[in-house]
Amino acid sequence: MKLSVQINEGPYTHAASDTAYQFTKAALEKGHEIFRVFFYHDGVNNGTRFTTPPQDDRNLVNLWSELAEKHNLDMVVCVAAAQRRGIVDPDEAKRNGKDGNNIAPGFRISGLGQLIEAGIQSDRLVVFGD
Amino acid sequence: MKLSVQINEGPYTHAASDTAYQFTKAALEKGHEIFRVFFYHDGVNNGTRFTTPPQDDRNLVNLWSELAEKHNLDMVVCVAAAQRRGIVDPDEAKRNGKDGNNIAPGFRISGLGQLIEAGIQSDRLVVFGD
Amino acid sequence: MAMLHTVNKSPTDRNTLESCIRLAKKGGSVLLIEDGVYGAIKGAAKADTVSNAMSGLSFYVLGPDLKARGISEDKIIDGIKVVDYNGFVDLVSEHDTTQSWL
Amino acid sequence: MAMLHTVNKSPTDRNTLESCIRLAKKGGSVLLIEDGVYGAIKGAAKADTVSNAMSGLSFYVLGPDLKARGISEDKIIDGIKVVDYNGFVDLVSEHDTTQSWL
Amino acid sequence: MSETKKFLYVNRKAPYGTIYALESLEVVLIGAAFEQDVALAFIDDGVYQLTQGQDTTGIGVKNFSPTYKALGDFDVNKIYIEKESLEARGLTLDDLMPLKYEDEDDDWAEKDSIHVVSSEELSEIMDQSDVVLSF
Amino acid sequence: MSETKKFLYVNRKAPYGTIYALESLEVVLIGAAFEQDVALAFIDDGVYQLTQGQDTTGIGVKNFSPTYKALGDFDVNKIYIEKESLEARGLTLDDLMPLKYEDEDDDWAEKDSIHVVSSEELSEIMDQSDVVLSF
Repeated sequence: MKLSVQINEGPYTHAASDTAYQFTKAALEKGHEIFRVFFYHDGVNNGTRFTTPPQDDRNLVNLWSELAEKHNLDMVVCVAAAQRRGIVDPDEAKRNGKDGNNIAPGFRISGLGQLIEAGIQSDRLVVFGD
Repeated sequence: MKLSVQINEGPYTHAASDTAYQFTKAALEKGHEIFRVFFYHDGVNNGTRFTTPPQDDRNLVNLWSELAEKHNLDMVVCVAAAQRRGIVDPDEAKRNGKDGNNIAPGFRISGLGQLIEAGIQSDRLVVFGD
Repeated sequence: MAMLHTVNKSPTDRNTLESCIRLAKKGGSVLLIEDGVYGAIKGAAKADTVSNAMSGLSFYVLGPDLKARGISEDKIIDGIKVVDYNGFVDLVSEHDTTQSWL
Repeated sequence: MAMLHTVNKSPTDRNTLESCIRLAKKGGSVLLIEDGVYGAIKGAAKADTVSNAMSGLSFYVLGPDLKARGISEDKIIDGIKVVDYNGFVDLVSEHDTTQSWL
Repeated sequence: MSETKKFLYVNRKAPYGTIYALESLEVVLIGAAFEQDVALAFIDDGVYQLTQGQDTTGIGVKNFSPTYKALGDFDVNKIYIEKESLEARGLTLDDLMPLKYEDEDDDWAEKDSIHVVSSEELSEIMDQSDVVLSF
Repeated sequence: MSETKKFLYVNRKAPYGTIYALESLEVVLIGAAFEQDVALAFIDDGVYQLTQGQDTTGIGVKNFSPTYKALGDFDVNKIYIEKESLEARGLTLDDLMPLKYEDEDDDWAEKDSIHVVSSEELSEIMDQSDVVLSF
């Protein structure tokens, strides 16, 4: 079955990203296709490579990046939400005159249309949030 | 009177940063001293210079940076909370092997002891959060 | 087949469990996750609301979230089924639509 | 002078206003801010809780947050005083301690 | 992409205290371009999003409430408000902004987008949806 | 800096669903070095932070509950739990981790850090505090 996942909260502060990660991993291991993982609201904060969580805890950003690499996941960070919160890729940095970028491997920044498309194309959309 | 302010949530998602800003501004205009503004939990996300909010809305990061410059505010971002969430200054970047930093002007990264000290030194501590 | 509702907040913190139960159509299912698992405990504040709703809705609770919070399965309201993440995925695929009560 | 309590959540969303009222010591004050201002409306779900608490606590509401939400002052429970950010600062300095109910 | 699905946007949070109401509206506006069957539900504190006379000057935040009035122009004209949620908050329809649209199938007659429905009716509407986006 | 103030940490949120419980504990640990008069209050869902037998293996998150047991070693031994909050959740003291400390003024006798108090008693304790940190 074709599933999509929406994540509305950043890493650590709320359990949304953790639960979504466990759900997505289980779905992939059961043989489902993940059409897209869409990061909205504070969820965009999952996509920064600048985090350094404590050594004795999970590194959520890395977990997502690794899952994306292993399963060729399409992980989309909403551009409007990212601009409000300071998640930037090289293109966005150029467009908005920023002197650097912080996007993590496996994430790409794109528009809200990608969420609607995920809703249309997927058999199921599951939202994780606060 | 000597006041300190603690902010527990990032910009835009929750009203905490807005309310704290209006409160701090009013306190300064009334002649109170602001001993420290301490950013904890997701509040550390107020301290990134990578945000580009829509033109027709307030730019919270800039508002804080400007208020800090005008009144010589001490704005401290908690280091442990910042590491979890990807707020980095040049020192932190070096220490944690990051290839850039995103700290906004007027913010400095330091330890939780700065919050306790604010509690001890200030006549009042006001917390803004979710 | 009907709708799957997820509730992720404690019923003593927010109103989501009650709103979900008020608006979920009979025949659907409710999965308690994250802090929502506190709603599955026998004898807690909103336990009657859940028990009463069980005539029209099937209730599930996410086991890993129960364990994390130190809630043993014998404390769970009778009739609520414990599932793991695989079971969560199965519930999503078995129901036509998922609605998250955030 | 006593304690100032701030409540920033709607009483129909969370339990903070009720907990604040249960635990605030008589003689203290409660300031409703942000979505907490919905707790100041006459005839709303928890209006009686607030009215009853007014014998022991002074209630204030942040005017700019009321206006933002389209609540005119004539809809406010009698006896709740409307303050602006300057009034918020004054309340903080007039009370010994501030407790935020988050 | 030719398939038409029933999208339901569920709004349960008050405006300004958090950003969910505003960012939900941004999804609705973008989504309107996809020619799907779109409906919005306002439940619990979500009904506060539609109150009249919002004026955010004092809090320095953008007032996005006028955008709701533009939804009709984007063919978003199925707005369901739960009666029980309104009543629990001491609100009536008069407290809310009137939301209208012009019906192209009825000689562009102006019609109400807002439908106040019971919990039971809303529960039926939800159940018929293909995609539920919750804010 | 020689002044001693009464710090009260108010914990009202369940663990793991959000990070507030964990990050509150981090403040308490750092704060313990400042030799202030420290107390912790657990109210509402905050009482869930202290339940026995937490095992986070399945959710892949760090189990920070053992840290509460170490609080006594940091001279943090005034832990107030609201009786009404416990009861509303169907919990008794037996469901919580025992938190102890050794009293240096009483020949290092082991004593309970936890005090179950009524709303009224807690309200008095709050009122006596100089600094309230809320999580």
